Amino acid sequence: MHDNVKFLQGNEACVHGAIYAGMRFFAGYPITPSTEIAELSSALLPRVGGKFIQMEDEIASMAAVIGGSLGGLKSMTATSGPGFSLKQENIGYASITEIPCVIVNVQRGGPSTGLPTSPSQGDVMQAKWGTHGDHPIIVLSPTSVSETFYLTVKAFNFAEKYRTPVILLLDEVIAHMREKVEIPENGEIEIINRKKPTCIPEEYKAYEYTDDLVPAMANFGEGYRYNVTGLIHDETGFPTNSTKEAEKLLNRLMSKINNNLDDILIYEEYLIDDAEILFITFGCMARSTKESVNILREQGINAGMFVLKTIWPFPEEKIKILNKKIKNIFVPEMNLGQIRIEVERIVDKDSCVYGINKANGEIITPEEINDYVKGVLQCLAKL
Amino acid sequence: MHDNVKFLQGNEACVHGAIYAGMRFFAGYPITPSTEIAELSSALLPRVGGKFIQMEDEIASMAAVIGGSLGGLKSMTATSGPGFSLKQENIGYASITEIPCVIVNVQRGGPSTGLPTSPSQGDVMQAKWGTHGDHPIIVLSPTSVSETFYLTVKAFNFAEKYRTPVILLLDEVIAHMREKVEIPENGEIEIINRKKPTCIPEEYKAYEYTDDLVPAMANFGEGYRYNVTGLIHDETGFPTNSTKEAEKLLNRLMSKINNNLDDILIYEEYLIDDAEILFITFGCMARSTKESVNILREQGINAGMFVLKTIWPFPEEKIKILNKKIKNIFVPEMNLGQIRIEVERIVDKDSCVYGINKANGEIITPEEINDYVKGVLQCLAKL
Amino acid sequence: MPSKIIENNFRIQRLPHIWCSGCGHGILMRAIAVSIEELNLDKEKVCIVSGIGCSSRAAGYMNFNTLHTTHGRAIAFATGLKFSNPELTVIVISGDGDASAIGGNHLIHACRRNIDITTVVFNNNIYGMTGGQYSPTTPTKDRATTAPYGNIDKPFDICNLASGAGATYVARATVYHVKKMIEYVKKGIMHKGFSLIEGVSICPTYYGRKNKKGSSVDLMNYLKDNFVDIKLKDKLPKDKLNGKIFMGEFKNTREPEYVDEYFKIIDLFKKERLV
Amino acid sequence: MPSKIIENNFRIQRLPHIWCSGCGHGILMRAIAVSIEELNLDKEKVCIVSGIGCSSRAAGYMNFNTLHTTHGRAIAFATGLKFSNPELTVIVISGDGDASAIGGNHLIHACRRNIDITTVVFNNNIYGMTGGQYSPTTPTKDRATTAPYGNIDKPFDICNLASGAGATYVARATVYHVKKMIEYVKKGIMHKGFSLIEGVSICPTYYGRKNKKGSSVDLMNYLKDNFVDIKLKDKLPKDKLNGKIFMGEFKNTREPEYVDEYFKIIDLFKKERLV
Amino acid sequence: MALDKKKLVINSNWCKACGICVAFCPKNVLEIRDNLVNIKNIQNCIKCGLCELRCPDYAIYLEDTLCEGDKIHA
Amino acid sequence: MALDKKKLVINSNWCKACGICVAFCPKNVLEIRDNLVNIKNIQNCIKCGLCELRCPDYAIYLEDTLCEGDKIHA
Amino acid sequence: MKREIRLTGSGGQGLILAGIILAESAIMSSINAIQSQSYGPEARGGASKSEVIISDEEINFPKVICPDLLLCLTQKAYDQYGKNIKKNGILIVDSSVNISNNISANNFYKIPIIKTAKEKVGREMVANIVALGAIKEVTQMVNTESLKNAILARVPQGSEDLNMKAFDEGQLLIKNM
Amino acid sequence: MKREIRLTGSGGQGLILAGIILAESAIMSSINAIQSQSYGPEARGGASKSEVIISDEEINFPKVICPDLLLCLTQKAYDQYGKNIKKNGILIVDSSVNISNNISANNFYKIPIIKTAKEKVGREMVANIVALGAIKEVTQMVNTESLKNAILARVPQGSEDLNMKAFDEGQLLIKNM
Ligand SMILES: Cc1ncc(C[n+]2csc(CCOP(=O)(O)OP(=O)(O)O)c2C)c(N)n1
Ligand SMILES: Cc1ncc(C[n+]2csc(CCOP(=O)(O)OP(=O)(O)O)c2C)c(N)n1
Ligand code: SF4
Ligand code: SF4
Ligand code: SF4
Ligand code: SF4
Ligand code: SF4
Ligand code: SF4
Ligand SMILES: [Mg+2]
Ligand SMILES: [Mg+2]
Repeated sequence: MHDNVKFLQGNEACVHGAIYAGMRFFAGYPITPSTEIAELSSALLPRVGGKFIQMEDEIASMAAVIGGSLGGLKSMTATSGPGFSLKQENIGYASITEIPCVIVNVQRGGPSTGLPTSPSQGDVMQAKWGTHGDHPIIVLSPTSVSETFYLTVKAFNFAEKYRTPVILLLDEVIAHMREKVEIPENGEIEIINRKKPTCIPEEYKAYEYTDDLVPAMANFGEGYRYNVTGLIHDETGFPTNSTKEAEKLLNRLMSKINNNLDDILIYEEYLIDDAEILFITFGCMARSTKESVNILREQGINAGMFVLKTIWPFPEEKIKILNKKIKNIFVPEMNLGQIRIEVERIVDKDSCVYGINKANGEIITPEEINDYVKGVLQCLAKL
Repeated sequence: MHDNVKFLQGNEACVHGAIYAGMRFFAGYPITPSTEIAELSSALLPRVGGKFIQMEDEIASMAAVIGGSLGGLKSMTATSGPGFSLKQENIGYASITEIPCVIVNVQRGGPSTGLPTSPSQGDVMQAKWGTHGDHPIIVLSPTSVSETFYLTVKAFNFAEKYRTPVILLLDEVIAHMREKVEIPENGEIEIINRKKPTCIPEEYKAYEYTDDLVPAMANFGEGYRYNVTGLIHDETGFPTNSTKEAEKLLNRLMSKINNNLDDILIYEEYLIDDAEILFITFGCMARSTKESVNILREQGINAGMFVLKTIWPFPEEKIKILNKKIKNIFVPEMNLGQIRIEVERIVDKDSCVYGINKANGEIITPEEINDYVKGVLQCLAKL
Repeated sequence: MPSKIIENNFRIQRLPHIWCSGCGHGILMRAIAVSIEELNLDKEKVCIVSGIGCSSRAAGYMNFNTLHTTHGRAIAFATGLKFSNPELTVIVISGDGDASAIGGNHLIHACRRNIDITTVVFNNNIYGMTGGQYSPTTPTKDRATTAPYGNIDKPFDICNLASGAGATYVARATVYHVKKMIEYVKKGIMHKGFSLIEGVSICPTYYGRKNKKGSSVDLMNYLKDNFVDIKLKDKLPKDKLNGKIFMGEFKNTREPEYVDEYFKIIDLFKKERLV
Repeated sequence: MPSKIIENNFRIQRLPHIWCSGCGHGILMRAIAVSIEELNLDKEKVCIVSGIGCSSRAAGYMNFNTLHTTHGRAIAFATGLKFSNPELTVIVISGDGDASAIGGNHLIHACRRNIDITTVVFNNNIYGMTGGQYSPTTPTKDRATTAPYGNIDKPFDICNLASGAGATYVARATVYHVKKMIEYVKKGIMHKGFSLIEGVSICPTYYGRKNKKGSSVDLMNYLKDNFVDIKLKDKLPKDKLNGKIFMGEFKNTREPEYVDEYFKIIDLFKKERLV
Repeated sequence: MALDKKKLVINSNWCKACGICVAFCPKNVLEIRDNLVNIKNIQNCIKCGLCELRCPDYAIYLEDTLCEGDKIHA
Repeated sequence: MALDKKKLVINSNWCKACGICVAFCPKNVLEIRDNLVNIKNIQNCIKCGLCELRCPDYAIYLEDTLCEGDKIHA
Repeated sequence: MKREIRLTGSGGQGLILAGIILAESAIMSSINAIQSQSYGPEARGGASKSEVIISDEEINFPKVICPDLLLCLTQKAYDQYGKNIKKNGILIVDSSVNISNNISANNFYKIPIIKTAKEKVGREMVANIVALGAIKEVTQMVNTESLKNAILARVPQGSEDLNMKAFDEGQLLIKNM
Repeated sequence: MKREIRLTGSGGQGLILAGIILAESAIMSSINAIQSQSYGPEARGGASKSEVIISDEEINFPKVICPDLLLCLTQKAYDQYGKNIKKNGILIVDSSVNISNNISANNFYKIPIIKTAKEKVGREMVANIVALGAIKEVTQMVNTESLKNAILARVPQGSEDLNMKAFDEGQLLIKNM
C-alpha cells in the first residue's frame, strides 16, 4: 500500500484527521468504545511535538481541553455516553466562552452503562440539548472510516472558524471497523486557524461584535490580557447583569452559526431526483440504508436517501425542499426516534414520517429496513 | 393565619410538599437559586426523623439519593442548571435501574454559569434529553407556590408508582416568590408508596415483567437479596448481552410511562371553549400568559390558554385535539423556543406556531406578549 | 461443586466469573466473602456496592444485596444507602481507577466524614476493563496503552491519600498475602467509621503483558518479594527495605461516626417532642 | 487614586470589588498581586484561573490573563493551559468549596502529577457565594445555613490532604499573617511543581454572623490568637499549643515536574528525527 | 489423612489453569496438565489450604469430610 | 516625615469601613468616622504599612513621595 | 383592586422582612398577596428591593411593573428605583435622601424613618417597622390589626414591644405631618 | 462480487490480525475491504471473531450477515458460529474441532492448523498465518503476492521468515489434501 493509504479503524482515522487538522493537545479519560482515540493520540502526539494527557475523569478532560485551546493548541477530547454526560457542563462553558475545541462522542448502547460494547445512535438529542440553557453547537457524524478523517478535519475547521465546540458524533460501528483511508497530502485540504487580533492590546475586545460575529481570539500569553468567564458578559469579556447585553450575546452566539448554514451544513443526496420515498439517515445507518436503497430500486421502488453529515444545526430548509416532492419519509435510526421527531416538525402535514428504530445494541440491516418499508407501502396501497 | 396556612417561597413549598409526600432523605449541594430547598430540608428533616446530607458535589448528591431510596427512604435532591448538567449521568442510572427519586431543577439563566440569579426556562429539553441514551422520564413544572407544594407531592407519587426518577422543573420566579399555601391535613392527599414484593425471596425477580410493567421493589436489607446494575439486565436484574432482553427492557421502561398518560399528564385549560388563539405555556410564564389572556379578552380577542404541568411526557394528543379548532398558537417561553419546537411537530400544517421568546434573564410581561400577539394578528388581517 | 464458603456467599450459577485466568480479583473477592462468613454477619443486611471496572463486576457474583453503580460513584451511592438504613453493613468494592481516578473525590470525602462504610480497593495498577490504560496507581515509567513511552505520572499511595483525607482505619495487603487481607477486611468491617483496605491485585492480561512482567505467578512472586509489613519498618536493616513497599495497618483510630452524630440531632427533637 | 501596586496589577476600573465589607478575600488577592510584582514576573505570561465562588471572582479584578471557569474545575482548566503553553505562570485562585468540595478530585490529582501550577485556596470555612452553607473545612459543631443544628462533618485539613496526595510545596498563612502569605505565594510560584498555599480568610457576612463570631476585626483577632507557626511546634510548651492551628511551610520537596517529564518524551522523537 | 478429615477437591469446570496454586503449594502437590490443574501427589499434601486461599477461580479447595479421599469434580 | 518620604493615602471611594486597619494599626492612628476610615493623628504614624497590607479594599496605602503630606482622595 | 409596592434600601435594613409582613397581613385579611425580592451578589452590596403585590383578585403576573407605592430608605436605592412609579403613586423616602426636582409621584412623603428608629425607638434595626407604620398610615392598604399581628408573628421573641413602638412611631410620622 | 468472511477462535489466536491482513491484501489489489471484530468482556474469555468483507464494488452494510467463508479454530467458536454459513459457503475448521453431522456448508475442510503451526512451523502463535495460507489456497479470493506483502507489513520485525513458512504450510495443507 502507498504510504498515504492506510487501513484504519474509525477511531484511528479520527486521530489522523485531528492531527492533520492541527490537533496538538488531547486530554481524555478511557471509555469503551472510544478508547482507541486516546490510545493512538498518546502514541502519535509526542511525535509531532503535541501533548497528550490522561485526566482523572471526563469533567477534567473537558476542562483541560478548553484550557489547552486557550493556551494556543488545537484541542480535542473523546468519550462515550457516560463520559459525554459528564462533559456537558463544560461543553456549555466552551460554547458561551467561544473557545474552539472538538469533542468526540463514540455512541454506545444506553441509557446509563447500558450495553458498553454495542453500537447505538442514542445521543443525537443529547448532543444538542445535553447542557443547561440555550447554546450554539455544531454536530457532525461520519458514515465511513474515510469520512471520519475528513469530518474530523472539518470539525477542527468549524471549531476554529466559528469559535465553538464541535461535537463529532461517531458510533461504535464506524469507530471500530477498518476501512481504507487515503490520507491527503499536507495542504490538500484547507486548514483553518482561529482569527487572531490585529489591533494593539489596549484596543482588544475579546468578545467584540464584528461583521462575521466571530470575535478575534488571542491565546493567553500572546500579549493581550483579557478575561474569560462563563457568566453572561459584554464585549469586553467581563460579567454583566444587563438584560440587553445578555440578549445581544445570546443572539450573536446563535447567529454566528445560523448565518452560516451554507458553509456548515454537510449532507449527501443519493438517487433523490426521481425518488418516491425518501430515507433520512446518518452515521452507520447510512450504510444499511444505501444498501437498502439499492435493493429497493432493483425491486422497482424508487427510493432515495438524504444523509446528514451535519446533524446540528439541522438542515431544515433542505429537507423542506425535498419534502415538497417526496411525502413518504423513512428515518432508520439506532435509537427510539430522535432524528425522526425533528423531521416530523419540519415536514408538511400531508407527509408521513416513519421511524425504523432499534435500540437493542444491534445494527439495523438492509433487510429489516426493506421489510418495514414494503410493509408500509403495501398498507398504503390498500388505502 | 391558621397553622396550615403558610406564606412561603416556592422553594420552601417544595420542601413542605416533599415532607408531606414522605421524603425522609435529602442529599444536595448548594446552588443558586435552589439553595433554600437544601437549607429548609436540613432544618426540617431531623424533626421528622429524616436525614439530610450535603454531599461534596452534585454527582455525589444524585448518587446518594439513589442509594438512599434503595435503602428505603423517599429521597430527593435539588439543584440548578450547572448542577443539573452534572447529575445527568446518574439520572440515567436511576431511570434504567428504576429507583424512585425526585430531582428538583430550579432553572436559572444559562448557558454555563450564565445569569445565576436570573430566571429562565432554558432546561426544558435538557430535562428530557440531558443524559445519554433513550430513557423514560417524567417532568413536572408548577406555576405557583401552592402548586409547587402539590406537584412535589405528585412527583413523589409518580416516582414511587412508576419507579422512575421524576424531575420537578421550577424556575427562579416561582422558586423565590412568596405566596399563600394551604398545607392539607395528613391524609387529605393520597400518598403512594412503592409496591413491595409479596412473594418469598427465592421467587423474587427484581425486574419482573408484570401486567402494570412496574416491578415490585424490595428495599435493600428487607430479606430480598438482589442485584441492581446500570447495564442492560434481564428480569432477574443481572446483566445480559441479549438483544432480545435489551429490547424488552427498553420497551417496558418506555411503556410503563406511555401506557399511563391519563394518570401522568397534568394540565390546565383556561378559556379554551371559544378561543380563537391559543397559548401553550408552563411555569412562571403561565402567570404572565393568564394576565395576557384576560387583557386580550377585555380587548375583544378570544384568547385561551393551555398550561402544561406535566411537560414530559408531552400531552401530544390533547394538543392535537385543541389544534383541530385553534390554528394560531403562541408559545411564550423564557428560552429560545424549546416547547415551541415540540408543538410545531404536533400541530397540523395549516396551523401557525409563534414563539414569544426571551432568554436574557427577564420574565416576559403580559404587555410584551400582547404586543407580539397583536402584531401577528394585524399582520394576518392584512393577508 | 463449589466449596461451602463459595456456596454460602456467591451466586454460584453465575460462576465462573468473567475475569481472566490468573486475575487477582477473584482472590480478593473470596477474601471478602471469607471475612463476612467469619464475622457471622446477617447476610440479608450485607450490601456490596461497586462502580464500573473489572473489579466492580464482583458485585454481580456475591450473594448479598448488590449494587453495581456508575464509574467512580460507588462510595457516594453507598453513603446514601448507609445513611438511609444504618442497619446495613455496607461494603464498597472498587478498582484503582474507579476509586482513585474518577472517584477520588467521593473517596476523600467519605474518609473525611468518617461514615461507617468499608471500602476495599482492588488495585491492579491499571484500568483493566477498558484494556490497559494507566491509572493513578500505575508506577512511574511503567507502560500502558495510553503510556506507550512510559508513564510520567507519579502514582498515588492510596493509603496515604485516605489517611490524609481523614479515614480512621487504613490497611493494605496483597493477593499474595491473603490471610492478612482477610484480617484487615474483618477489622475494617468491625471498625465503626470509614475504613479503607487496599488489596493489591494483579492483572496479567494488561498490566503484566504490557510491562513484560510475566505470568500471574510471576506477578504473585513480585508481590511476595516486594511487600513488607510496616511493623518491620524499624526492625529490618535499611538495605533490606530498599525499593520495598509497605503493607499492614497504617491507621486505626476511633472518631465520631457520621450516622451516629446525625442521630444525635434527630434525638434532640425526639426528646423535645417527648417532653 | 489607587496605590502603585494596585494600579499595576488590577483592573482598577472594576474596583472596588463586590466583596463585603471586611471580607478577607481582598487581603489575599492583594497578597498575590504583591507576590507577582515582587517576583517581577512578565505580566503578559501570568494567568489567573479560578472557579466559582466569592473567592473565584478575584480573576475578574486582576490585570493578567484571567480565566473564570466552572465550579470546582479551575485546576483542571489550569492543567490544560499550563501543559499547552508551559511558558505561562499559572496561578489558581479557588475557595474552600471550589477546591476541596466539588473540586477535590482535581486538586489531589494535580498534587499527584506535580504539574507546575500554584494554587491559592481562599479558605473562609464556608460557601460564601451561595449564602453560608457548610463547606468541607467548616469546623465541626459550627453553624451554617445547611447545618442549623451544628455541623457534624469533620473538616479537611487542606494542607494535609494536599501533602497526602503528593503536592511538593504546601504552606498555610492567614489574612492576619499577610507577610507570611506573600512569602509563601512567592515561594510557591518559584517552586517547580505543584504548590498549594492555603490562605485562611474570613467571611464576616455568613460564617461570622451565623456563628456569632463578631465583626471582621473579631475574626482577624481569632486568626491572630489561634494560628501558630509550625516551626514553634516543638519549641512552645504543650499547653500553649492547645487548640491551636499550625501555619507555615509544611512541605517543600523537589520532584520531577509533569511538563518537564513530558518534554523528555517529545525530545526522544526530536532527537530521532535529527539523526 | 484420617488425621484432619479434610480432602482436597478440584472443580475443573472453573479452573482456568493460571498455575497460581501450583506455584505456591508448599509441598509441590499440584501441576498443570492438559490445561487444567491436576493433583500429582496427594500424599505430600499437608492440607494447608494455601491453594484454596489463592485460587482466583475457587476451583480448588479443602472439604471437611469423614471418610472419602481427595477427589476431582469434572 | 521627611525621613522616609512616604505618605499615608486614603481612597475613600473604596473604603467599606470594615475597621480592620483601625484595629490593627500599631499606633492607633486611624478611626472610623461617618462610616469611613479617617486619619485621626497622622503624627503617630510610623509608616509601617500594616494598614495597607490588611485593607481588603485597597483604600489605604503608603505612597512614595518627595514632599506632599498625607492626603485623602474623596 | 391591585396594588404594587416596592420597598428599597440597602442590604441589612430588613426590607425583605417588611415586605413579607406586609403581604402576610394582607393574607390574614383574606386578601391575596405575593412577595418577591432581588437576589444575587448585587443584593449584597448595592441597593436591595422587596416587592409586594396585594389584590382582592387572583394575582397573575407576579412582578411589580410600576409601583403604586415606593419606599426608598437610601440615596442609592432612590437613585436606582426612584424614577419608576405610577402617576398617582405614593413615594416615601427617608429624610436622608436627596430628591431630584422632577418627581413623578403626586404624593410624596419625606420623613425621618431611620432617625426615628435610631433615636425615638432606640434601635436603627427597626427602621423597617417604622416604615411599615408610615406605609399603613399613608395607604390604609391593610388592616392595622392584621399588620400588627403579622409583625408580632415574625419578629424575634422578646422584641415585640420594641417593634410595636416602632410601628406606632411610624404611624405618628404621618399623623403628625 | 462480494465475499463475507468470518474468522473465529479464542482471544489470543491472532484472528483479528489475520482479518486485517486479509483485508489489506485485498486493498493492495485495489479491491474494497472492511474488517470488524467482536468487542467487550466476551472478547476476553469466550469465542472471538474477526470479520472481513471483500468486494469489487462499494461495500455499504459493513457487517457480515452470513459468511461465504467461515474459519473456526476452536470448539467453542464452532459451537457458537458454526451454524451460520451460506449454502455454498466454505467451512474450514481446525482438526481439534468436532463437527456436528448436519453441516450446512457444501465445502468443508478439517485441517490441522494449530498442530501445523506448533509442530511444523514451531510456534503455535502463527496458527493465524497458517490459516491465511489455507484460506488463500481454498478461495483464491486474494492475490498471493498481496497477501504475502500484507503479512510482511504487519508481523513483528524478525519474524518474517517464520510467518512466510507458516503461510506456505497453510497452503500446503490444502494442496496436499
Ligand atoms: C463515566 C465513565 N467513564 C469511563 C468509563 C469506562 N471505564 C470503565 S471501567 C474503567 C476503569 C476501570 O479501572 P479500575 O477501576 O482500576 O478497575 P479494573 O478494571 O482495573 O479492575 C473505565 C475507565 C465508564 N464506564 N464510565
Ligand atoms: C456545578 C455548580 N454547583 C454549585 C454551584 C453553586 N456555587 C457557587 S459558588 C459555591 C460555593 C463557593 O464556596 P467557596 O468555593 O468556598 O467560595 P467562597 O464563596 O466561600 O469564597 C457554590 C456551591 C455552581 N455555581 N456550580
Ligand atoms: S483485564 Fe486484568 S483486571 Fe480485568 S479480568 Fe483480566 S486480568 Fe483481571
Ligand atoms: S459573603 Fe463572605 S466570602 Fe463572600 S464576599 Fe461576603 S464576606 Fe466575603
Ligand atoms: S489456582 Fe485455581 S484456577 Fe489457577 S490453576 Fe489452580 S485451581 Fe486452576
Ligand atoms: S492444601 Fe496446601 S499442600 Fe495441599 S495442595 Fe493445597 S497448597 Fe498444597
Ligand atoms: S481596612 Fe480598608 S476598607 Fe477597612 S476601614 Fe480601613 S481603609 Fe476602610
Ligand atoms: S502605616 Fe502603620 S502606623 Fe501608619 S496608619 Fe498604617 S498601620 Fe498605622
Ligand atoms: Mg484497576
Ligand atoms: Mg469558602
